[in-house]
Amino acid sequence: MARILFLVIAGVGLTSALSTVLSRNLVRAAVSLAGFFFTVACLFILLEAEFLAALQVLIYVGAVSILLMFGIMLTRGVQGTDLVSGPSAARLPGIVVGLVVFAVLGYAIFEEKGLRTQYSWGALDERTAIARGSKEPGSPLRSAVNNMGKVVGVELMTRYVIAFELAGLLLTAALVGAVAVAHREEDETRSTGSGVPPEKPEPTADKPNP
Amino acid sequence: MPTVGPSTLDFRDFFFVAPEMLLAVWGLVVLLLDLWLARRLDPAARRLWVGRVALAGTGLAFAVALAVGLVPLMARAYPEDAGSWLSKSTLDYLFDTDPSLFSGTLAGDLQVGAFDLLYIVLLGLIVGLSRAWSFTEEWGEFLALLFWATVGMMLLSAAEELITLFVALETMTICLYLATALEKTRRRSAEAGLKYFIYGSVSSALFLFGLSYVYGLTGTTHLSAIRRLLVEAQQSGLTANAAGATAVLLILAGFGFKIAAVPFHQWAPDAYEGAPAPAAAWIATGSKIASLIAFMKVFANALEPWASPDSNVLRPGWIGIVAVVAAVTMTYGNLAALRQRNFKRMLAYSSIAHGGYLLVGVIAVGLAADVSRAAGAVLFYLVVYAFANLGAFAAAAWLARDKESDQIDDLNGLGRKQPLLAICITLLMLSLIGIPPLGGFFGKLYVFMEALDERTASRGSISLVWLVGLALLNSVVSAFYYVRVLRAMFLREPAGKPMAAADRLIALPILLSTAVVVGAGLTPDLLMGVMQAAAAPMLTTPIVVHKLTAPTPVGPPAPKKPTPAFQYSADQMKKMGQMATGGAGPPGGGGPAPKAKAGTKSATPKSKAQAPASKKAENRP
Amino acid sequence: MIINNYIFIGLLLLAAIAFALAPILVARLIAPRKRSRTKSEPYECGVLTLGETWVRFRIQYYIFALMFVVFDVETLFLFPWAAGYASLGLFALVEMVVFLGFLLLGLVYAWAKGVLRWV
Amino acid sequence: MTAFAVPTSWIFWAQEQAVELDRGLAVRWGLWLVVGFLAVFPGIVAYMVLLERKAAARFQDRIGPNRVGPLGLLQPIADALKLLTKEDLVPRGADALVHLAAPVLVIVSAFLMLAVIPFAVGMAPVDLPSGVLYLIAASSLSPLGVFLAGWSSRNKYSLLGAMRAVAQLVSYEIPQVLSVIPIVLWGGGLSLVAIFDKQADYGWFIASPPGLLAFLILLVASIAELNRAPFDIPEAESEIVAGFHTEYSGMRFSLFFLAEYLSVFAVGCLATALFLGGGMPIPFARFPLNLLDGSLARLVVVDLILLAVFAAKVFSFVLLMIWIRATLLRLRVDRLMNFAWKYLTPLAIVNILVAGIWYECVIRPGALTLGRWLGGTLVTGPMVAGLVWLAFWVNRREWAGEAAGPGRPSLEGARPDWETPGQTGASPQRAH
Repeated sequence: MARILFLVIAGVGLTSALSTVLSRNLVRAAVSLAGFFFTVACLFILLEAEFLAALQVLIYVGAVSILLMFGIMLTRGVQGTDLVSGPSAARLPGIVVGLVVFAVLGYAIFEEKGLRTQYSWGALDERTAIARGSKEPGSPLRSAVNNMGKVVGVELMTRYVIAFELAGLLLTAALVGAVAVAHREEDETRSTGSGVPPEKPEPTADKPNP
Repeated sequence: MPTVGPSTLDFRDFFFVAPEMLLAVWGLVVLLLDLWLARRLDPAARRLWVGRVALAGTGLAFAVALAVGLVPLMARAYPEDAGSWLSKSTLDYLFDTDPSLFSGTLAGDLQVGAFDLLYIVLLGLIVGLSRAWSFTEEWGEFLALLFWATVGMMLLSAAEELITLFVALETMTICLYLATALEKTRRRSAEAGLKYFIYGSVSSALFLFGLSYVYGLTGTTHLSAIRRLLVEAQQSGLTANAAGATAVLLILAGFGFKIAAVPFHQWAPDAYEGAPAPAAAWIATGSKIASLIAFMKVFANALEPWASPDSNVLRPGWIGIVAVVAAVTMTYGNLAALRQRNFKRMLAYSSIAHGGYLLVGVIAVGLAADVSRAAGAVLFYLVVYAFANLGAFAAAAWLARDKESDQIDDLNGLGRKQPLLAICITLLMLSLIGIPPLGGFFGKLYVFMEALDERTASRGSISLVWLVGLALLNSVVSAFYYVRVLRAMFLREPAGKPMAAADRLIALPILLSTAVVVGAGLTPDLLMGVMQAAAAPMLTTPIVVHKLTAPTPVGPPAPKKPTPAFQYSADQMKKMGQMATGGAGPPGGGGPAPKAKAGTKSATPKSKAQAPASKKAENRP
Repeated sequence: MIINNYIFIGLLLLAAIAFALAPILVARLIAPRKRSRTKSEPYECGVLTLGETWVRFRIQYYIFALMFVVFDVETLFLFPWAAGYASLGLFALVEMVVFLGFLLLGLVYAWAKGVLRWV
Repeated sequence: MTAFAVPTSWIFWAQEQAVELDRGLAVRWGLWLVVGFLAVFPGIVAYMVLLERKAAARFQDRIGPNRVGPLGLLQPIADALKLLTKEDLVPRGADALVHLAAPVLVIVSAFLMLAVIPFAVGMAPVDLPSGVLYLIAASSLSPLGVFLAGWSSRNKYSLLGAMRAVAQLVSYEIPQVLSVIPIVLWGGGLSLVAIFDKQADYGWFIASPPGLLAFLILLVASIAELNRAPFDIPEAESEIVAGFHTEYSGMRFSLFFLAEYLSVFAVGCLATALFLGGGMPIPFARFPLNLLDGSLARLVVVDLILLAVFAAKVFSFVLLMIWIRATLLRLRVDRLMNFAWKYLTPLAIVNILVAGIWYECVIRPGALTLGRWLGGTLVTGPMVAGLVWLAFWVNRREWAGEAAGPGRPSLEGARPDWETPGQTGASPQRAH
């Protein structure tokens, strides 16, 4: 059952990943990417990390893909062209490099030898479900799997407190920096730097007026 | 209700991150103050005031960092006096020789303290430099980003754990991307920011992927625990460990980007050239120092068992890869720098080349018998390099202020107009070349000597002679482009309007850098001693954080810090005063120590703190 | 086991898709189909679209999306904190005050900078 | 190359034992899926539409639909049949696949939200350990659907409506998510069932100052999330035709319609489960849970009570939404965004911290007592009141400036939503 599920999810994921890369329409590519994010969430569920799965959907499918869409709507340079990306001269090298990376990663995963207490990655067949890893209900493993949100919270507040606060600082810095970089003074009508003469848009002329 | 392993938090640990906290908050203060002032003052006055407040912040941070460093030392030196005004638990905490903070995610040793001070000094100079001329509207943002980047750097060089390390690295680089792009009137700045950002985020992704491999292999993110596991696994080198090799490659890609090693260097010239000079200076100095320290921690500490299998450097093991990268990096950097007419671009390529030399040092650390000496050499090099570069960027800022350009030719005739500063810049350039008796010479000398060290060679039995030879050749090549600056200053006639006299803000970094470079050249032992002492705990502290019983994201609770059961004898007090912390305990699970490497390691800091080390070993399960 | 629940969710997902597609299919079968050129033109007050449909939007949208992502990521930290709060002490609240304080001041910054004003 | 020969079974790997299906579970699921999700919920939604029409008619002093069946009760069926027989139109130039996928995505989002609601004891379709997070994640899918609907139509109004809608949706998603966090904090976990149990012990979560504020934030944000008046800018008929679904007609349009009402229902269920004590009829009493003794008959009785109360609460919530829609005027777009970012988000963030204080005052000390509750209220009540006052005080200029009359920058500086290219004639200006 789970194997079939895995195959289905992997198949869908592969398809959407491919269509992300191959689609010439940017929005469609972004939609495929969102689909791929979703299949990653499904894989997280198969790995019994439902907390991660929910976060994956919330952050990536819900937020990052929206950001991508807005980015696409924003950054298209010239009007009049369709929302497509042209075939690139780097396509063939890109494919080759991608395949090489894939081969290396695949080789690495297959060839991995477990260190002492670890399961070898290639021997996952013998591995039992994580939640079953320890029978007694109070074990950290079990609570970590069954109540990951809680355990993550406790760890964030104690062991990883510096990383946590630093993440807050990082988010703030990103917010501040992005605002500072993207912000243009409303009063100034200087050009965006693309050589376009500054042009004060008329207040209402561009409103679609049914 | 399932019980969760009660991780504990020792609030006293926050004492040691006080400088970081102060800088983070001060960044916000500067940011909001700037916003508030923007409505009330004209731009020039606003810039002045914001800059003053920022400088005050760095001053305060310096004082705090000094206090953080000194209080434990003083308490150890005068326990009786300290006992009268500190509580028992605080005293115990300060006497605790275990330098790890926050369950082992951060180090609180001398290296951290010393480099915190260094970062703050450099930050202060760079903040001053930013005030020298007006290149952006977003003053508060720019300064706040510099402050936050500094927080990232400080925590990056303190991180003992991969997650903290990664978040710190990202904080540092993201702030720097944004600071790079903040000179909004110039398109080059935006372009530089974008290039830096795109290369940086891709390499960060690779880096994180590599870290995830390491975590997947070992089940822990703590550097010392990773090392212990790898030692126990008795897989020396990367032989038959393809996953490890992939991890090493990916992590190397991440660090390679941060220090602009060759396959990942493309961003550097554009970013250095496009960024406003203070931001570029911070990329070239602070970010490089922090990344290299983290690099050494990850590779020479955590992944040390994978350094090389045995006799041959080019056998599987990260040393072989790093050696090739180092060779290519320095050669490419120097050759490319030869063609540059743009001062900042020249500095960018020269910094790539210096990254290559530093990588030679990292290799030496990976092979060295005496790790603290080898790492001390790298740190020495870093400090001298950072100051020399900072002075050079101050000159670049001067150019940008007065000539609004970065061409070397614009320096023409400076030697006649401003002889003092021109001589200082000359000394800095000579130091960058490595001319004795300046600091740069000793930096290179120490690093190359470590690489050629007999004991290192006997361990590795291959010699790094070819690498060092290449490095020396490169140093000769580098003389040509550095000398071009000197020629412009002293032999050429000034063209166009001459540069105005440098004000304090520009002169101070140049003078101070020169002082450091010359001082390090005249008395190299002093700085080298400090750096060796700093390096000792950095790579050898065995911070036992959690016993790994199972592959689990949640480790069992960290063992409590062993309360020192020994009396503080005068002798020990002195040792602790040197913060020789812990020493390497015997590698966890025993067994035949692989290739005697762990044995040599653990015996390394034998001169110091043997007693506390054995005490701690007893306390440990 | 956990994954059981998600099998239900998966089935629900399929059911929802079927629930959405079925009426469209039924409508295809029973609804009249008379195609004409005018009918399939976009509805813009009876006049054909002038110029390009997919216009380029202002950066303001992007800034809002960016702030949305930042605050969405922030919830990533808030949820585990809230879930684990019971087994932590008051210090967790203090840590969260610091964390949220930074983000709130970031918001205040954006506010004072004027990017929150939608014009 | 032995590498790829070793784990031939690798691609078939998954954790075998992780799935346990038995007959009872299958029957339960089947019932939920077929009876609940495919019959009862859509039925409820259909009659919600009728309710809205009736209620709106009353507000406007009309009678409302009363022709089809007694009291117009068969109206939804007639509507459904009418929609089914409408022609299925896809505009020329539209991206057909995405055009179809968009309403499906919105529907899926609404459906998935309902999967974790605990309607009564043992009456949650599933109890996920990360239930709340799952719910938020499921609801975060719909902005994507809205955007795709607008984008795929190849119509300027659609795209404009979609962009505005998504900007609004994401802006209000933040306070919506943040207002849920106090509940997670008090419930001690992300499972909705655990939250329900906690409310049995500590009273409905709305019965506390931070809880009340969180509930109000959730209410406002949810109305905006649902694109309902007064936040219905994205589909403002008089401004941008019908927003993102301009090009949708017939059954495709009705999917958006259905999804909207399904979401209204889901949000009602969510608010009930999170803030209003689920099916508990009395705020601070364990009734009817104390009747449970393990016997099936008792369970059935208790569940019936819980279900009825739950339904009543959801009904009131929906009625409240209809009332708000019938009463309030549409907000101007700048006001709308302001309200999310300048009022709700800061309030929701600080409210989380106040919720932490409430936890320390009331929940951590032990069982609920009147004294603790009063103490907590005395501590947090002024805080919450002060916060709300502060939020309005900080924003006072907006209102003061409005009163001062012209000279406001609001419409003076109004700019179109898109960049004017400047160099081409392809300005989006319409020749109308």
